[in-house]
Parts: sequence; C-alpha cells; structure tokens
Amino acid sequence: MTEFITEEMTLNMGPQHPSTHGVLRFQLTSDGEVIHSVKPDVGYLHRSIEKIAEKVTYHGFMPYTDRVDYVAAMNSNFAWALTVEKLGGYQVPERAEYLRVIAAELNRISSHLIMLGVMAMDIGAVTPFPYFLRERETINDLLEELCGARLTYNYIRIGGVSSDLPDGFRDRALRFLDHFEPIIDEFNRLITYNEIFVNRLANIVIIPREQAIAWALVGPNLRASGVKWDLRKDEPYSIYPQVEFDIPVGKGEVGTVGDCFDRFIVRVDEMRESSKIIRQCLDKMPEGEIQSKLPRQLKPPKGEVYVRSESARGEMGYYLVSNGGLNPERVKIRTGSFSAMAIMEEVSKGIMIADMVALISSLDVIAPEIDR
Amino acid sequence: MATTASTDAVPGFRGTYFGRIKNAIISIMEGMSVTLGYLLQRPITIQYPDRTPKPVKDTLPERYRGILELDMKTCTACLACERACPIGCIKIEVVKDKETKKRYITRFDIDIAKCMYCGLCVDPCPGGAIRHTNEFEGSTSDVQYLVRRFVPPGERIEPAKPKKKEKEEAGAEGS
Amino acid sequence: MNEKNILEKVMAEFPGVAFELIEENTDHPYLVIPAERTAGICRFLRDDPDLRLDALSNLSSVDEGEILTVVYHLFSYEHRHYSVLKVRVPRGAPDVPTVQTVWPGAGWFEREAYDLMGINFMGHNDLRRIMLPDDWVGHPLRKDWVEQEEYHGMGTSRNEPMDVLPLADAPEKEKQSD
Amino acid sequence: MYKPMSLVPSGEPGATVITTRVDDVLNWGRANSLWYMLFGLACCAIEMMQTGGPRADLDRFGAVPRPTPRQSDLMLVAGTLTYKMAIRTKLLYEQMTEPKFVIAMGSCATCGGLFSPGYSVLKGVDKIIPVDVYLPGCPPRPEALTEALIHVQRQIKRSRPLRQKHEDTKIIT
Repeated sequence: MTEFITEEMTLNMGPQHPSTHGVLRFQLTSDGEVIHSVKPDVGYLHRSIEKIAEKVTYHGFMPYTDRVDYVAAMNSNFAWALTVEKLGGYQVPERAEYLRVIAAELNRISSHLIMLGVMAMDIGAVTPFPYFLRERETINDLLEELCGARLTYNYIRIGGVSSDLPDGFRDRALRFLDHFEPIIDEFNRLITYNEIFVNRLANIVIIPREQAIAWALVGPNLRASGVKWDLRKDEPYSIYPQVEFDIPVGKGEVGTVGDCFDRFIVRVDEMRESSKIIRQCLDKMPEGEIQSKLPRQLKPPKGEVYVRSESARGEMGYYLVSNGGLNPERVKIRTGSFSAMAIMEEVSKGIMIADMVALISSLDVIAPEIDR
Repeated sequence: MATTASTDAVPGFRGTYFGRIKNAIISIMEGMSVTLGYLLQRPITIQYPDRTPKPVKDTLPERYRGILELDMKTCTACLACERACPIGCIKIEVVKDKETKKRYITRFDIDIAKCMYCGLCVDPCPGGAIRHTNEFEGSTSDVQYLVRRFVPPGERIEPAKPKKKEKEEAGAEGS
Repeated sequence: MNEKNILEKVMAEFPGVAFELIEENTDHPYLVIPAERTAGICRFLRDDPDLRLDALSNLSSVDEGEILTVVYHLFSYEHRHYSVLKVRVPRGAPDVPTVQTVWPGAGWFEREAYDLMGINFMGHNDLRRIMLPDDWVGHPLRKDWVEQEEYHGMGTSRNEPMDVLPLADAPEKEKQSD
Repeated sequence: MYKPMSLVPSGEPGATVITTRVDDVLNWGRANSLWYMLFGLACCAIEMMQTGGPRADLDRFGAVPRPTPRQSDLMLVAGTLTYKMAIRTKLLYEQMTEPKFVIAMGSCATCGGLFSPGYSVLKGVDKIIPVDVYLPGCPPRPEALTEALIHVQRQIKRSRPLRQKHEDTKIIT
C-alpha cells in the first residue's frame, strides 16, 4: 500500500469568527483534520485596565471592574470590593453581605446561561441559545431593578452596596427561581443528554487533575478535572460559610473525568447550587444598614494584598499595591480565562479541528478577561 | 493528555451500536417535545417601538440608569459630581463675580457619549440635582449632538443656595 | 504550616543565600530572593513533600522606580497553603530566570509581564508580546512610559467635542428635522 | 420620538417622478433588509446578542446577523476597538459591499468612552471608518440598539441612490 502523502497546513481562525467568543485568534497548524499545534493570539481586547487603575480612585475603579468580565460583572465588582476592604480594614454591614451574595449568584447563573447556550450553539444546537437568552432577560430585569443596569452593574461599593432591595424583589426573585429550576431539567432533556451532543463532548480533550493544577486552571474548569476546590467553600469570604451548598465536580458521567462534557455539566449543576444559595440568602437576610460610613475619598494605608474570590469563571484575584495615596500604585488582575487560554496550546495537540470549537467553548473564555 | 474522539476504543462508552441509535432517536424526540411545548405559549417579544401597550421607557424600573439629566434649579455648583466622575465626562465652570462676591455657573456640560452610566456622580450630589433618567434613546448621526449643555453658552446662572447640612457636606467634600 | 514557617524552611534549606523576609505592610509575609536562584528555589517549593506548592496562582510585576519586582503567589492544593516570593531586579537589566519549567502555566504570565513591564525571562521558550501588537514601542505599565502620538496612522488622542465644539445644539433639534 | 417614515416626496427641483419612485422602491428594499455583521467586540456584544434574542428580536426589522462581511450591509461596531483590532476592522469594512452603514454602538465605539485614558484603545471608530449613527450607552439596552437601527432605516429612506452617490462621510482625526 502506498503511503498517502500529506503536508502541514497553517490556518487562521479569527479574530472575527463567530465561534471564538469575542475577539480571539488562533493559528492552527493541521495535517488534514488533525491539529498539530494551536497558537492562540490574544490581546485584541487589551483595554489597559491595569494602567487606568493607576489613574483613578479606589471608588472610581469600580466601574472598570465591571468591564473586566462583563458576563459576570457582579462577581468582578465583588472581588475588587473585597480587595480594598481587606487592604483598608473596612467593615461591611451584614445585610450588604447578603445583598452582594444574592446579586453575585444571580449573575453567576446568567453567566453560566450564556456559556451553556453559546457552547450548545457552537456544537451545532441552535435552539438552547435563545431559550437561555430568554431566561437571562428575566435575571437582567431583576438585577436592573436592584441596581439600575443590565450588564455593567456597578452595584457593589467599597464598604457596602449602592442600594437596598426594591419592593417586591424577594417575591419576584423566588418566583423566578421556582420557574428556573425546572428549566434546568428541561434544558437537560432538550440538549444535555442528547446522544449526538454527548458524543461530541464525551472523551474530548481530557485534562487530567495534575495537568489542570500545573497549568493553573481555576474554577469550573478545575472542578471538572476532579479537584474539589471552591473558594466559596474552602476559603470562605462574605457570608458563604453560613449558607449550605455543594460543589459539583466532574465525575466522568459519560466519558472520562476532565473531558468537555464534564466542563459542561459542572456548570449546569452550579446553576442549581447558586439557586440554592439565593433562596437561603433571601430567607436569612437581616435588616439593617447597607453601607458603612467611609470617606468619599478613600486613602487605604500603604501596603499590598492579594485577594482571591470565586467568580463565574473561577478564581479572580486582585493583587493591589497601595502607596497610601488616592490612587492605587499597581493593580494586577488574575483571571480564570487567562490560564484557561494558556492551556489551549498544550491540550489541543492531536485533536480534530471540529473538536477545537468544543474545547474553546468548554473552557468558557471571555476575551476581556484574558486581555483586560 | 489530549485524546481524540475515538469513542469505540474507549471502554465503558455507553451502549452498543444499535443501542446508541435508539438513544439518539429517543433523545431527539425528547428534545423536540420540549420545543413543541413552546409552540402554543405566548411570545415574549416586546414590540418596540410602537406596538407596546406602554412606551418601553415607562416600563423601566425607577433605578434605571439612563441618560443623565440635571435640574439647574437645585444645582448648588458644589462640583461633587465632577470630582466623582472617573473619566471626566462632566465639565463645570464656575466664576466668581468680584463686585458682588457671588458665584455663577457659566458652563455645565455632560458628554453622554463618553459617559459610562455608572451612577457615581449621582451618589454625592447633595440636592439631588443630577440624576439618571429612564431615557435611553440617544442615537444621532453626529457625535457632537451627544454633548448635553445645561447652561446656554454666554449665559451665567446663579446656583441654588445649599441648605445648611448640605453645605457642610459639600464643604467637607471639597477639603 | 503557616506561611512564615514555609518561608523559614526555605531559608534553612538554602544557607548562604541572601534572603529577606518581610512581614510589614502585607497580608502574606513574603521572601525576597535573589534573581539567579529563582528556578532552584521554586523547584524546591514545588517538590518538597511538606510544601508541595503545585500551582502558580498569580505572577505580577510591579514598577518600584529603580527596581522592578516580580511577585509569585504560590498555592498548594494538597496542603492548602500559600506562599509569596518576590524577585527584585534593576531597571536597567531586568533579567529573571523563567519558572516555566517548574509550573508550565507560568509561561503566559511571564509573557504578559514581559509585554507590559519589560521583564526579560531568561530561558523562556516563547517570549513574545502577548497583549500588544508586535511592533509596539515600549512597555506601557512602566511608570515612565510615554504614549506615542500615533500608531499606524491612527491618532492616539481625540479632540473631545466638549472642548472643541461649544455648540448649543441639543439632539432634540435634529430629531425634529427627521 | 419615532415616527414611521412614509415615502418621502422629493422637494428638489428637476426631480422626476420616475426616479423618485424607483428610489423609493430601492430604499424600501434596502431599509428592510439590513443584514448586520456579527462583530461583537466587548460588553456591547452581549447586548447585541440579547437584541437578536427572543425579547427584543431584531429580526422584526429584517435585520439578521451574518457572519461574513461580504453578505452584510450594516456593521455594528459593538464594543471597544483596540489598535490591534482596528487594523482588522478596517479590512472588514472594506470587504463589505456598497451601500454600507456603520453603527457605533456604545461609549467605547463612539469616542473611546471610559477607556479613553488607556493606551491601547482607539478613541472612536470614526477615526478609521465613517460612522452613520452614534449610539450612546454603556452598553445601550436592546431597545436603544433597535432605535439606532430604525435611525439607519430613516437615513436610508431619505437617501436618493439613483441621483447621488453614496456620500463619503468625513473621518474625524
């Protein structure tokens, strides 16, 4: 039998490509359908947020944190508030902590909705995406009532939150959750256990536990590889120790632990847990102040902190150096998508071109979180 | 390690060949039944702009952060909003008349093109003069039109007198 | 083990190396290590069974005037403890050995630090710009970086309408003329 | 407020009935099939997706997303444009077929917005490609984007494609 002669081909994917989740570019080297190497080219959305942080005040940087991760802006706000509060030792009223957690968990649900919908669409199932956009609109309405914006909330302030619950919010939120929890089951019937869908995700691009840790994967991607690590549980902040919830980890339900399906199903399960947290918070929420008294112009003491918190895309860490003045000296934002993108180059060797799309969307990368 | 999708080689992959075909048919039918269930439900589309029972603007929540508006009658020219804005999209100029020792606002511009609708300027305003409206329709064909001018050029407006408590706050703010 | 014990263990393991243990003004005590020993110390931190700092949680770079600092935030998923290391290098010759061989995830962090702060990671296998275009001049997170006037024919400043167009024109007028 | 635009009678001297009618037919066709290019860059892209989604449903106006610039008439610049991306954006714009329209959606696309102190952000899309409609908001809600689309439709209905070439809007420097 004569050998079929093949040669390597270089392909360019992006930056304007419908399935790259924002502006990303990949240089693929492939031999037929098999990928030899992938070089991600990021930075198309590098918006110099870290440099701007050195020019604005501590309060004034809050709107920028919205734009670090626009799909889960509330979690990003939360992380910045935690960082400055730790640096300055500022107190937060208990009611504000509950409000923060409610808002952050609602936002986590809406972030996962986008991810799951987009992932289904990338695989080829168009229907789930509009269904999830519809659910997302309801969450947007709730958050809009709470803080006045649909996407870039700027709700959490240093030392509290900007506004209390509006009238009837509790009932509407509970009504939404009552409606939403069956929707997750419906979603599972619609797409998750669809044979074709499962076959496109199971056993695709397995990231084992050691590799995930060594490449600094965080959040749902890490948990999908079987590491039971959630900052909300293991290094609790805010009022997370007072609520009960589980940490979904990848179990290899239809394939191997750490495959694309695990990364998908972990997020589906996380939405259920978030819903549980919101219910408990709405019940337990005490009355009281929502904002502690702080000067308008914050001057935290000289020093440095590194604070991590669990965003929708995993660990979001702010490394903040203060010189005692009005503006931060240096802010470095460590995000989940950045390391998720870094691992692309390693794990995509030898996979099929069609699986590449499944891999990108299963890692749930958001362009500004990589680039900032 | 990256593994390709050779599902047949993986032990424990669910089902036989025909079992998987059966699974596929059942799961597709199940998915179809979900979508079919929505066929008879009411559509959720909002028929913006003209076929809504109420204008969309009026259905927005009270806290909605739309285009900024200023009430010149209550503005005390304390400049708190200008200082609070992280990007400087508010420009206020205040002149002091040397003879009467009165302050006048000669300029109060808000660039709603640059504005990021964060609401940080509304928080420190002592009299509630600057506020977000429910207005969101602002598309224009020229970016110049997106500068809202609250003091006509050439005119000067006497600011409102701050109430005593507000005055202290404004004073503390300025220091 | 608490964080101080970890750092003391490192100091005991490497006698004769000029360490500096700092506990003031920070939430995690940190160890300033000489740049040329970075890779060896990091490998020890990762492989020692009591430490097992198997993940590089964050790598930041700070411009402190005459010196540039690289900060390593390490974390152990096995023992669940932190450790912080710092490397100080002179501004003129910011050479730090790469830790990519210890934690493969460090590769991109180092590329970012190279791109934005201009720290040269020796031995890195792919030290290119990551965020900015390849033909960008300078390292913008340094405090003394000056913005150029234009990039590829695109001006980097904008004449704000607020400054140049004192028109008393409100959008309502335009709407009416539609 | 929005008023539905009826067929605009030409007030110019020398306008013939026939070209006016042909113009109207052309404009009617153009205005009601504004296929927009999926060009989501940043935060506004999520709102753009929501606009295409079930609640706002931009398809009602004949506007459907196209992934390629060759098939699209309208470029929705939804988000922050960095210098690295701006070079590509210009390429994409040049690939679109005439007549083409551009909506600068949101503060960043309009004038750099909150990222104007940054070093890597282009201060306004109008520095590289002509913009027809500027839409303030950060990000604008889906109804605002719908309104901007109606604004473009109104502009199209006012134009006289047979008698006048597509005007080159000046590029602000």
